[in-house]
Amino acid sequence: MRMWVYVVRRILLLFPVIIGVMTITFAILSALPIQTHLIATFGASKIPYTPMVPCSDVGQPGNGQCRNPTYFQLVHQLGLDQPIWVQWAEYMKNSLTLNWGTVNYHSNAASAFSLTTSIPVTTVLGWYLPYTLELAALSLIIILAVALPLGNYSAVYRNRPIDQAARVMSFSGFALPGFLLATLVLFAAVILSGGATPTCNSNSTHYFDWYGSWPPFPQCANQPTWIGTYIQTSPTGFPTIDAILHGDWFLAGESVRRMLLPALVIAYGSVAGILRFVRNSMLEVLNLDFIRTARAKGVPETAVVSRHAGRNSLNVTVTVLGLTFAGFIGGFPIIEDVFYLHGVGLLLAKSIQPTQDFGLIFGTTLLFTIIVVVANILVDILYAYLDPRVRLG
Amino acid sequence: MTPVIVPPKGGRPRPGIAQLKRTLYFLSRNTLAIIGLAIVLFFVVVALFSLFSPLSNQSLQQYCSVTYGTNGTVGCQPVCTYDASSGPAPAANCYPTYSGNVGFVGPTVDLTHLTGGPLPLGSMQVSSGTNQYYYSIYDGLLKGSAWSLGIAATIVLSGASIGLVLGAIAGYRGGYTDEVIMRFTDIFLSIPGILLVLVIVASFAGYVQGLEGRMLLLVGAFIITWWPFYTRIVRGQVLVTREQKYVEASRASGAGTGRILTKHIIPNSLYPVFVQLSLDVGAIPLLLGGLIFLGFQIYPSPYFPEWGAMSANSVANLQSLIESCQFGACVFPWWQILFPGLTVFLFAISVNFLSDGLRDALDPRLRR
Amino acid sequence: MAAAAPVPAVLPVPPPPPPMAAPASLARSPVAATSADAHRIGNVILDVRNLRTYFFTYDGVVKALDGVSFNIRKGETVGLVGETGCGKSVTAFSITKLIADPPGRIMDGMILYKGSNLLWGIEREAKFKPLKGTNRVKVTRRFRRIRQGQDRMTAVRGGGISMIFQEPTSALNPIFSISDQISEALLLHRGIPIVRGLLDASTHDPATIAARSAAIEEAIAGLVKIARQNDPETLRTAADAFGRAAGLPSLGTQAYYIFRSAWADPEAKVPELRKALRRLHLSGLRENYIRHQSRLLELQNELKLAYMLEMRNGKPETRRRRAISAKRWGSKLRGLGYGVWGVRGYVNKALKEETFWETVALLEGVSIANPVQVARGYPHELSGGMLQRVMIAMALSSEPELLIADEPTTALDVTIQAQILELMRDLKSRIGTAILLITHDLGVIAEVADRVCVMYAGNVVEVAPVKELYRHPLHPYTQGLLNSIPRMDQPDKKLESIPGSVPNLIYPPTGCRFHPRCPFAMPKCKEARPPMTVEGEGHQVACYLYNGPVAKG
Amino acid sequence: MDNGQSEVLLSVRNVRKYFPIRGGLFSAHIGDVRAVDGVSFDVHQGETVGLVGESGCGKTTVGRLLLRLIEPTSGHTYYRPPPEVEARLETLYDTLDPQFGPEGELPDTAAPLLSELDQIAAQYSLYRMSNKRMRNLRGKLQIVFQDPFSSLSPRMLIRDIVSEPLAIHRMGTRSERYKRVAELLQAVGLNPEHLWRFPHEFSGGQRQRIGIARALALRPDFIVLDEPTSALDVSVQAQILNILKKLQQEQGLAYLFISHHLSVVRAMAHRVVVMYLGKVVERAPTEDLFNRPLHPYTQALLAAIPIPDPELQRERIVLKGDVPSPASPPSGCRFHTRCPAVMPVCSKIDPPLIRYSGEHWVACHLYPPPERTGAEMAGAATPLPSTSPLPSVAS
Repeated sequence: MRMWVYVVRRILLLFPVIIGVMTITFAILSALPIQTHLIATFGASKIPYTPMVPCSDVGQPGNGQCRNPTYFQLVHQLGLDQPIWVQWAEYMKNSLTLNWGTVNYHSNAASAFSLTTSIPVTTVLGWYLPYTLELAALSLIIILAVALPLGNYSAVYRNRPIDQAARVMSFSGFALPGFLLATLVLFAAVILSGGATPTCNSNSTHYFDWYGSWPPFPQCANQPTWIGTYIQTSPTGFPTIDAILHGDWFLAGESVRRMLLPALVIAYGSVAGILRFVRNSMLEVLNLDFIRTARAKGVPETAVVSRHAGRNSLNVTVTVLGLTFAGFIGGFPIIEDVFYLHGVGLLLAKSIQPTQDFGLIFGTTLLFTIIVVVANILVDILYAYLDPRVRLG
Repeated sequence: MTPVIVPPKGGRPRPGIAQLKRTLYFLSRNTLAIIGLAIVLFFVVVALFSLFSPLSNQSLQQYCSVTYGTNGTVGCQPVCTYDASSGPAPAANCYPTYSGNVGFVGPTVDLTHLTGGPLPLGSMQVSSGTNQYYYSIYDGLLKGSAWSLGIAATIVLSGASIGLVLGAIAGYRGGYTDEVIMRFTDIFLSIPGILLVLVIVASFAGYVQGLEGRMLLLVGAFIITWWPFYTRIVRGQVLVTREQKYVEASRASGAGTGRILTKHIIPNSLYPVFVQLSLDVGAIPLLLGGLIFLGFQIYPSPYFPEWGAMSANSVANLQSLIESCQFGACVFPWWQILFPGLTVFLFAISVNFLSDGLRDALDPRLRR
Repeated sequence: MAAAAPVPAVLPVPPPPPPMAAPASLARSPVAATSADAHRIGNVILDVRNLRTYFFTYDGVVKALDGVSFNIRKGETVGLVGETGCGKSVTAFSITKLIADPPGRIMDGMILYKGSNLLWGIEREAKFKPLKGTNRVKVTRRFRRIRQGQDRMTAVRGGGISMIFQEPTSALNPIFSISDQISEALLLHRGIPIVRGLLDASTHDPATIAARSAAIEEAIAGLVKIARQNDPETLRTAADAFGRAAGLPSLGTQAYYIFRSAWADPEAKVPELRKALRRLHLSGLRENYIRHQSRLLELQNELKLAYMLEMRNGKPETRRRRAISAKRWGSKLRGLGYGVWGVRGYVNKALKEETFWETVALLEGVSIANPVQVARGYPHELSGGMLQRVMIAMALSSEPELLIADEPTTALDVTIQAQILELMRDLKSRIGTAILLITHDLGVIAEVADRVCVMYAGNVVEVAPVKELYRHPLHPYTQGLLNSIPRMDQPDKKLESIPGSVPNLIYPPTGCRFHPRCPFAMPKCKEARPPMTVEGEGHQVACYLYNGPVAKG
Repeated sequence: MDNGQSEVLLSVRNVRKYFPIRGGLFSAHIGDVRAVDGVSFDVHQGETVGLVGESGCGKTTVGRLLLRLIEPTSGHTYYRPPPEVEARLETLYDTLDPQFGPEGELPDTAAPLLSELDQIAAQYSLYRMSNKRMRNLRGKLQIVFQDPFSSLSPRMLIRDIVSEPLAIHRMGTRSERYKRVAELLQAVGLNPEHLWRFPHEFSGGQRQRIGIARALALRPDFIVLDEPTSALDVSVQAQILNILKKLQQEQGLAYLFISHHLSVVRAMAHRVVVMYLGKVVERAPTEDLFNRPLHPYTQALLAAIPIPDPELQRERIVLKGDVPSPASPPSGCRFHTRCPAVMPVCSKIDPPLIRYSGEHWVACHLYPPPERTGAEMAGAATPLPSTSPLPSVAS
């Protein structure tokens, strides 16, 4: 029951963090000049966005500057003329009720994904989130599968060739710029796969559609019906899972194959941190007294490392998984942009330049944050479960 | 009676000298760390050199650059052109017009910038080739070393100092101070990776003009993102140091919080900061590159000499090249990617080795 | 160790490995008696000769042990006493080859355990090259050899020689329950009897089952009756009888603890007991698993035997070892299916219960009041004294020849220390285990030890029977040590102290290492190390003040 | 209780220190660790008071409370109260103590006395002093720690470590300070050229000497010795103890000698206070205590010390069980769970600390105060034969 108290506390701590992050985004937004908001909301039409205009423009005598009624009307419409804390409260209310505004259909993000009318940001995020989650899961699996054994090895064989090799490998991954690695890998993959062979329409706008992106055959006539107009799939929205649910093993395999490459790039880029941590925690554990006890008991060395040290160092490692997660998910915009993988990262990448779509930018950021926080909580609960000192109070 | 005080031979050892020697010894047992140290030092030297080289105060010189026609032809678009048959060049960086197929080498201008063959610095030709903006990559890297290292150092050092102060206070004071600071830190920590930088820059890039403004924005954004990591690390270490008896001893003889923090706690909590610091210095050019790659115009000019920017631009250029031309017929401008990429990579990885070695050398638990 | 097959006197190569031979039993084999080797006479079980252990550190080479020699006879308690840094613990860890490496290495010497040299092949494990200009030495380790040496030690560690440590709170693995950790030791060293017991007890033959169940039924009825009387002793005897009737002694212990608290209405507990009785007819999967385990254990024992032979005959048994470990790998691979998460939980249930109740019995042996709760608990839930008892129980689970106790009471409170010492005295009289008791507290030595070795700066300076040593200490250091203790029984005795402090063992003093602090230092003390001389019955001392005959060995 | 052999330096009265336990969903205050629960004793000038008890009995906490390194939950420590004030305090506490209810509440009749106590406290109590006054006083009250390895900052030179107190109180110029440091080092038997060394270059005993030198820097008149030798070897321990004795004779220092090692305390202390689970169970001059230990716990402690003499035969009192957690101390007498002479009353009533004879105070139901009626002592056994469990040396 101590465990439950712990879990509930952990979940309660979620809210201040989320609110804090929202406050940060609010601070940034309210620091922007008012014009930005006007343009973002009403599009770049002919409406004069300046508070003072020549009097003639507003049909008043004299040649001085007069207040621009349209401007103030729009400002009032957006509630930007209210005191800051009222705006904050409003912002909080909207954010917490998942009312994150709509996609600005003038922005190039909208055009990139052919979002014609202004759709709620949350809806779009709902479409794109599953891809990011699948990618994250895949990369996390790869990272752990590599880092845990390798880290233990390099701890046991400290400063010996295997240790050095493991470190060089992982650090090189850290040191290679993600965009560079991703692009080259993709380039190589395209070459190896015999270049670009469009499957159903050759005049695709984005070259890399043919390799990296999902769904595998965009705008194809023979696209299965459970893939919607946009990239959302039914019923769950997770492409692989849906493909399996519909028994379409080819597409399932296809989607995994297409996520494999970006996942590998991400894993390669972020395995270093956790490997280093596994190694160090293992080194510490191996110096502890109970390891000596185990040896004195006559436990064979392999068992000492795997059972006695391994479990302990794993427990320690679990504690940093959350941070690792926060680390590598930050790289998603770039990777998803390169591989043109329809995830939240791509959404973000498309919505920042040349004209920003603030709805999407802040929406995606918030979403990433929530992912990280939730991951952290899950990790903590896992740790609490693994370690009797926490589990039993 | 009062004894005579005889300082030992060879002057008084400074506090920390012994520590440093020890650290270096343990560092020296780690080959990778030594390699890393060497490369980092090399880069620092280059940066200093570039500050005093003529490049530092003049703007980058444009060279002739290759343009790739859709039909596989390669053109050399000069900055100022003249007919080679009619006398010498009117100006230093004027080249004769030239056009031909790939592999054909013209009489006066060779295409070393295509093959990246080594040429003496300052010769008319461009060793290491140029980027798509006609600028020598070599010059860019040289000039960029100062920028990159400068930016990275500024960000990391200021982030670390903020973190040090906040972390030390939080750890030493404990209680509500600790709670407040750490909750605040958690909020920032939970925004993943560079997204906060990205958001800040994305929001304000449009309104900040000029080199100084942009730099301020960039560095500011990074600092806002960076300090929480250090705060957390320092606090963790301070919580350990705080319990040491010598802290209590100096409190017992009436020392105030300020003295205890400065004399005892901070000096004894520094080592993890060093490790993290050395790591992050390497990470920053990568992150800058990422921002550029996503298409931020964070620098006043698209060919701004900063390592991350250079590599990002070249990669972006590669993408556009591949998209624009029929695959296979293009000349693959590998030098544009290799040299900046290699620089960033080397810097980051050497710094990694160094910091890993430092950790092993400084951490008493790992020291054997 | 119920059925311990003797090993043939003249060791054939390869000898038929007895199915149930554990290393301890091997050590107990008549080989010792028959051999003509000197150290085996007078049933010496451990003979340490000229042991050198150095630590290669940043500041230089710490010569922690420099020619330490002593021996331990069957069933006696030898106290190893000295100040911090005199190499007490290093000696203990050298005996079991548990020196942290790097930085430490055993340079040379012999540790003869029942005629096997535990340090065999130590000299081929590393190369040393002094670095010019510094006082450091470059050590090139041959990791494969070191690893082999460590593997070889598993034949002795825990089985023939067990250890308990100074810090009970950190010496146990925090994430495993007490029973898990003791069961591990049990299975490692007494696994085969346990597994065999289970297999023999379990049967599917209807006739046997019928016969046995009748006996069991009436035994249960009797138990219930007795449990009502709320008299632990009689309940215990009845429970043990029940265990014997059922064919599994552990069932007796279990029955006792099931009924002990339930004297109000024992019937309520009967179903629980019946559940326990499932161990008597194992399901096919479980039985297969246990057979698999016993196969592994037997192979493991053969391997240990091979290691012992290596260390005894001083020549590698590579071929045999390889063959055995190949077999082990084979059966491990065959048993992979059992490792599957979930399957394992089912198949090893019986074995787990069995070892659990064996553990409980062991904990009773170290007079823990509530062994069941303790066995279920985790280290962080128990007090230091309790954990030290657990450690002792774990060390004794294999009925070792020698128990090395490294400062077992230093970390404990005075009253708890008294409890532990009481326990150790009790165990001494109950089981014939020889104890090497390492401590800095001459009081503890006086209470427990039979014979004392006084160490100073990596040398043994005096060896004597305990009373003899306290009555007339010979070595100036021993005298100083005894005079510097504040005595409860002689309060007004002035505290004398030994001037100076323990020397830095990177630059140890020449000759007798004690001479810088010695009140009777003579010129020749600086020059050469004094030999060990015999002064009276079993009393040896290394000091130039005495000129008895030089001790041999 | 000062018998006027010398004036009282510190008078500790009913000092309590509870550490809150937080838990539950919102980490609410769910209980207290009663580390120190109403401790009273005096420290006279130039004498050594031994404080004995097992780990977790709160003896270290008492030491830190005496230096006001932590704030107490309640109670006072009076610094150098004049004799008449001391006498008045005596009477005040004697009249107040019996009036305390079980939860430490007082009847209204006690109000005037309390206010008077308050005035005295405002003048003499360490815990009422302004920071400035306390800061000046810190020089007079010093501490030496148990662990000689963590008590010296690894990055500072011995010179700076020892002169730090002087630097804090801005005494003299740098060179003068170093002169003083050199003197101090000589006083504790170290060589002045050790000034320029780092702590890690010294052995445990030397570090402990350095710690003592640091404590002496400001010419204190009271030093808390928190297990100063328990981390050292016996031979070195003897050196340190002798140094401490010498310094005491030279400078008239008063010590609070905290230790779990009764034999060392016997060698050092003039008077001994025995603590168990945050309470004083016995308090007496050393000779009295060791020749006639009254409290069963004291007797057990004495019996538990291994005596370095194999030929000594003596009856052993081995206590059963462990020390209970101070977070949930047993009801009534806190020792009753382990007491060999436990009676029914022990688990109900917490025995007060009463004067058994002369300066010998004990808190145990075996020694009923004269005014206690027999009814209250229902089922009281005959007191233990309070002869010393120590046998005479077999000769």
